[in-house]
Amino acid sequence: MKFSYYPGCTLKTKGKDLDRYGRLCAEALGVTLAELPDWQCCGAVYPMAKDEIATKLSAVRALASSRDEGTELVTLCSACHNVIKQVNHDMQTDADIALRVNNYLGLDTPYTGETTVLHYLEVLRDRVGFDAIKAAVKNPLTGRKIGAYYGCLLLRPGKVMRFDDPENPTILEDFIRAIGAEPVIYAMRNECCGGYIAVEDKGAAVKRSSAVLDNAAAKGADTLVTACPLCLYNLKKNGGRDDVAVVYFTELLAEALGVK
Amino acid sequence: MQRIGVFVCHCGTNIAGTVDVVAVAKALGQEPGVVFSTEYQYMCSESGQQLMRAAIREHKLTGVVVCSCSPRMHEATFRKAAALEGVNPYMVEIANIREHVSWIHKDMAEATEKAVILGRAAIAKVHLNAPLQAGESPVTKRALVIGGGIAGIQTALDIAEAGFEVDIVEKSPTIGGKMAQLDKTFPTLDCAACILTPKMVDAAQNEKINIFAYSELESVKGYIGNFKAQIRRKARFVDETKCTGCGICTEKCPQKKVPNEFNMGLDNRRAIYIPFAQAVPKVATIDANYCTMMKTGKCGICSKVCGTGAIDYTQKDTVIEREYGAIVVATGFNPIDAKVYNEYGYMDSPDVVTSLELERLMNAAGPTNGTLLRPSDKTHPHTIVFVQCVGSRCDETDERGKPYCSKICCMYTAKHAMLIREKYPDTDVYVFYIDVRTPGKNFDEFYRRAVEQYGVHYIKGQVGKVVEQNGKLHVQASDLLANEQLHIDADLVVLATAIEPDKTARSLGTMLTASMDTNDFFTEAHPKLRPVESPTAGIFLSGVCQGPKDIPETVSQASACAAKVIGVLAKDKLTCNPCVAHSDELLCNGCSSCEKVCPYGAISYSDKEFRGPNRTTLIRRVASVNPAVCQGCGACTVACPSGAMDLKGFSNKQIMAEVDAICK
Amino acid sequence: MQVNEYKPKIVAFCCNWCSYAGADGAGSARLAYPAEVKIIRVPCSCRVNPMFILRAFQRGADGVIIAGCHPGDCHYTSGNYFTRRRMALLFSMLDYLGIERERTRVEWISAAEGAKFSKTMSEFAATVASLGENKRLEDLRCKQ
Amino acid sequence: MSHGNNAAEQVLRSSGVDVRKCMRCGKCTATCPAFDEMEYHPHQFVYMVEKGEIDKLAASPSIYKCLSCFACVERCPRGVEPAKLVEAVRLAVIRKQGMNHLATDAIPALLDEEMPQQALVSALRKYSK
Amino acid sequence: MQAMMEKRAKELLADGTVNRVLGWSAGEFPYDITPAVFETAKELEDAFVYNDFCAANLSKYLVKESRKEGKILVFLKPCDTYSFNQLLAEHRILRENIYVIGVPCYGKADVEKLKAMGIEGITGIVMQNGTYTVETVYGDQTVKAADAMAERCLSCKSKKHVVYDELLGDEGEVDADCNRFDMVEKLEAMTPDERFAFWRGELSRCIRCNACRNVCPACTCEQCVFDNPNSGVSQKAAVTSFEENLFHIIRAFHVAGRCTDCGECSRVCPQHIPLHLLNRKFIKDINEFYGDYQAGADPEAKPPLGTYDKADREAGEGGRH
Repeated sequence: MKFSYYPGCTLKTKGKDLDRYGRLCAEALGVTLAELPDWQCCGAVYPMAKDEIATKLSAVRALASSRDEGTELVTLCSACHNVIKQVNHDMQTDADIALRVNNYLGLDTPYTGETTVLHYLEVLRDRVGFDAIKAAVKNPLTGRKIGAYYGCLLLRPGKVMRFDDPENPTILEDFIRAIGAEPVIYAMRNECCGGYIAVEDKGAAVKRSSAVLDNAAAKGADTLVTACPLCLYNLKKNGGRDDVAVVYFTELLAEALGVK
Repeated sequence: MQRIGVFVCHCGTNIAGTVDVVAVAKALGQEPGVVFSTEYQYMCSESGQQLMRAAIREHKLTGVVVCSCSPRMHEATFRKAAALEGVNPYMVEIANIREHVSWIHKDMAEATEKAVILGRAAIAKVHLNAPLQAGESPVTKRALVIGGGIAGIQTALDIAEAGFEVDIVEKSPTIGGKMAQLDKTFPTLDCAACILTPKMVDAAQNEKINIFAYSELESVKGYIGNFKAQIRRKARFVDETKCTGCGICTEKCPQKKVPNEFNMGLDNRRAIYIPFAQAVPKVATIDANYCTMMKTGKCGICSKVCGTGAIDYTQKDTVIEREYGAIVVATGFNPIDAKVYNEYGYMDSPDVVTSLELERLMNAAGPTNGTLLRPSDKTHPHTIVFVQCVGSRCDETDERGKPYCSKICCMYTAKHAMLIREKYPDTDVYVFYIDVRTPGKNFDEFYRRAVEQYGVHYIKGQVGKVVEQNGKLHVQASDLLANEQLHIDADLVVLATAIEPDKTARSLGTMLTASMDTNDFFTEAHPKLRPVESPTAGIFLSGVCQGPKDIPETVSQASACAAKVIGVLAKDKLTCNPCVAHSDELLCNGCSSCEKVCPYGAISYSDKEFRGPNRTTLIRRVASVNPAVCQGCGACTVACPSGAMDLKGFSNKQIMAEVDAICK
Repeated sequence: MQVNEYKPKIVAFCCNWCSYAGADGAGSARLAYPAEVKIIRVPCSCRVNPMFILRAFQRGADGVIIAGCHPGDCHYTSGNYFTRRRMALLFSMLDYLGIERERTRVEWISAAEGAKFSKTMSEFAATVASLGENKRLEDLRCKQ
Repeated sequence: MSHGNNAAEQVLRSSGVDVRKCMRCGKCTATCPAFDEMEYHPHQFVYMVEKGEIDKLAASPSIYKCLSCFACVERCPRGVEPAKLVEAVRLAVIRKQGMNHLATDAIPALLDEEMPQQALVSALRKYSK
Repeated sequence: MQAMMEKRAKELLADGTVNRVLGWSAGEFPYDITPAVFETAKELEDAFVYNDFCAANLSKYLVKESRKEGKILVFLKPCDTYSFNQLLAEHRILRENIYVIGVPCYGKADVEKLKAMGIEGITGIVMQNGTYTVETVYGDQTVKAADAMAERCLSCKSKKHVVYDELLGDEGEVDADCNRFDMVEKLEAMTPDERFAFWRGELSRCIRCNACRNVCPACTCEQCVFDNPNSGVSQKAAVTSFEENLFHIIRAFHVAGRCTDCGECSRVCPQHIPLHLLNRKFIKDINEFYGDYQAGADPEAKPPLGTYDKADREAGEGGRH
């Protein structure tokens, strides 16, 4: 199984663990992640406005480059995934945006949304299969009570992301089961951690993150997993409790597969 | 050559205000075959019709063209008038110069010219019209009612009352439907069971009514007056004729862990069960999916305890065939699955319930014997939040909800709130609403009582998220009038989930060739004037299968539907629409192209002998149309390459004559 | 505005149950559309034989439009689905023969859509007018 | 209701939102995690854009409080997408010369050691042009 | 092959399996082949031929022949078997009265092409390894098969028999990449004006001889609408350009979804109008709009105009390709 891989800026700096373990696990599971050459920062937030073209270009470059490689495009960071998937959707459905982007980029072959964008978790679920992962686990995390923290970006908008049921997702819970731990389901798992508001208004981020953590803790979670560096940061830094560990899901996977 | 009379209607100033009717009458009077042409104030009036009839007599007219309003309006009127003078009604054609001319054009010259052209087209058609005789077909004097809820029961009772036989086919083990599950009914608060169960008993005891419970419709063939239906009587593994409904088997059955659908899965039943005490027929049914005997061959307790030997583990489904003159669809509704709205926590907490689940929680015969207890810890809830419009009134593009208003939720929520406040005055009840819709007799008064007398907190706003934490349901909601976000720690959250047609409706619609809308509600023949008939002749609509309704509305529609069915069954013969397809056997190739596109199965084939050249005979396969089944759509006429298939009243030549007249 | 404005001839085949009623609805609501549009009532859009369409062009029509119930709403359950297939193929063929595809159209207009009826007919009439006279499929003998 | 209000039309065009679909249920505001920080709330954005009151919205700090969590977009039963209106109003402001909400040189003071790039890039994208 | 076929035909006549044989017989010239019914071994010996000039599709003759007394043997080339199946699906022939022998075909020669090469006095033809050896009164000549093959055979869709009682010779394969839509695509790529000019150029030559209709195995109406004075559209001859168009459009429409693309219409057209391009347009559109469909491949298949899908494209939708 070979995919184009878009790591994103954060995974090259503060979010190295997400990337490092992701690559190790992929290798262990027989998945080849070929990092796209010359990728640029996706911009971290999806430019929602229809008249925003320049801010969509780097995502389209990555998409077009993946198309030219003839492979599906895998992302790992939730934010990158959200931006690239939503821009891809624009390229498929909004003729005006597609036209203007293509005019700007002047690619040899205009890009019209041909690339399939997959999140790393989708590769695990739909290509590798959780059963295969279960079979590959060397150190099952038996006894651990782990809460999935989806946050916003993987799930929403559901009509575009098509990742999982946006109000009742199961992919991370299935993942947690596959690595031998017990999933803890709590209502705040798909509520916002505060996101980039942390830059300007720490108080607001504290409110959001602690509500998430408190709910998870009340439900008995000892660990939360996430796919987003910013979520990880907020929950750890602004969550206000240290009795619940917050880790990247790839780190737990690496632990379970014995490649950490 | 036809002798055609032309009658141009002024329709007061409706037509004459924009169309020069005198000029139209004059111009059309010049057309070949037209021997009389006039105009009149109101052709549809009694004197207008007299004028037409006099002209028919006087000028020995063989064909009539009326330039007037839409044929959808008065075609029947003018056809009747012509028939009274011995002119075949199908020799009358209407040129629509009101809706299609005078009402949409302002310029008199332009409108007059168009009216003349439409008149010419009608004249060209009448030249090719042939008198048509409506055929007759006999009527089987029995009705089939599909669905045994309150709608089906009421329709069946009314039909039986008129002296006709009725069969009710109900897919669950008992009739009663959703109403049997309800606690009280708005706006009178009388107990649902108290008013429903006597009707169920009436139906069971009425000798004109046959109840086929635990049965499903397998196939339907035929047409109005002459339907043939196959009904699958699913095996109950209990002999209905022997079972007395004593219930001993249901007490002794060791398999106790079967989710009880009658109580919305809030408690369990046995593998052999009678859905509820007043079930009709009151007969036990074995659920083969759970019965130990059926699964492993070991147990047989029910058989041992049964005093009448009614248990029969070897029973098989049987399919019976019955004939009917009319079919009533009364398939009702189901609430949508609340799990797609998990921002309200339905999947996360048992204390988030749907309104129908609440009905069971409040019902004296329900899992808590009528005491309102939270499903999670069986404690008394003190703060209850009701969420309205869960899945109703959504945008067309919404993937979770329905675009329509479910109509009943505002009222039953007021009922629930009121009943709870009355029984448990220490309870705080909040209702989050978008609009409170209470059109209905004594409805708004009822809602106001909930607010004013019972102190229910109605809040204009919606719930955005329900978070279960430490035994409380943290409800985050908006109060739009206060422009606030509210945070309520509730003990119970009740979702007023949208209702949708029963899942079987779509396949049933296909089987009956009855049309449906995009929401799978059956379409009525006319939204205002024929609300209880399907456009497919002989199919009638009762209850929520046609659109959301409360009980009083359902019952009125059910009775209206019965009246329509009785109208059919009371006739010995039915006249058919004579504008049907017919096949010219001399031209027919027998290729079956027409048969494939016929939605009614009206076309059949037979081998016929034809004279060939040199006194030989040839046997050819040719199509023939059953005029009683054909509805006259004309799909076959275009599928036929040889032109053998044509449509009476809308023949190839007639339509081409209209085309020619318009393009001239 | 030209003095001698060209007015196309347009034949509209309307099914009795939806589109003809929609046209009546347009009338009741006084929603004007060009007088060039003349309606022929057929029981169902599936009654329209390609022959009728060609006949109209032969006799000098400049545009032909077929209007029926929305897919799924056919009074006869399936008629308009057949119309859709037949006309998809026929129109594609006419285009293939070099006959302007804008001269033919199928529209789904319900009995409730008087406004859509009027709008559709106005648009179609304008489109056909902009193409000018139908020269590619006419019988010169029928032109006066 | 305002017609021909240029600012409102620009916001509608840029957001692609059909505000007339709104049925005033208030679910957006009910679900908004940034409610407490906002002066005008999601449902008010919808209503005020419809009324053409762009100036009030543009002058309000509310436009910098939306977390772009898409909860209102996801849960709106009418498909109205209020977050896109917030974004469109904010863009209308920061696209003007000198109207950046966050200057690049102000950032170091806001940083801490662990804060990921993603947060800064997001904030810059949201707050400046 | 001819000898094998003749032998088998005689056996079947002799043992009473059939009482007639439908095959090909040579006409005035050896390349002028006509369909014929043989009733005796003698007749077969005298006139039966099968060679690379035997282009005629015999299936249509069964409409009449299969309704006569007794069973008839028919020889069908692969492409003819599609027509046979289609006629069967439409109940136009009686299967129980027919014995089908499938015979191979590697592409029939177009005698016009040979003549255009200056080959005269043709007496016979043999194809081997992609080469026709043309026997003439002046001695043998060889030509590359591709240069002398009938147009329709150059883009043959299938050398596989889809129905038979027995098979003589080798069985071939369906060719999915036969490029038979190349010319249709070329026309589609033209501007409407160019297309109009192309078709006027072609159809204006039509003399309404009805050869296309008479040979077409899908045109088996008891009476054609164009011959029926009651149909309102009957025409004896195409007087105007419209009538040329009307006849061919309606004919193509009537066989749409039923035409197996046997190419007989173009073969017999004395004016060399490429009529098959009309039928192929419908076939191509049907494949693209509603999924691949080959008329005659499966007599049980639902014909594309006799069925529908709720998600079908709208008429006029999706550009001209």
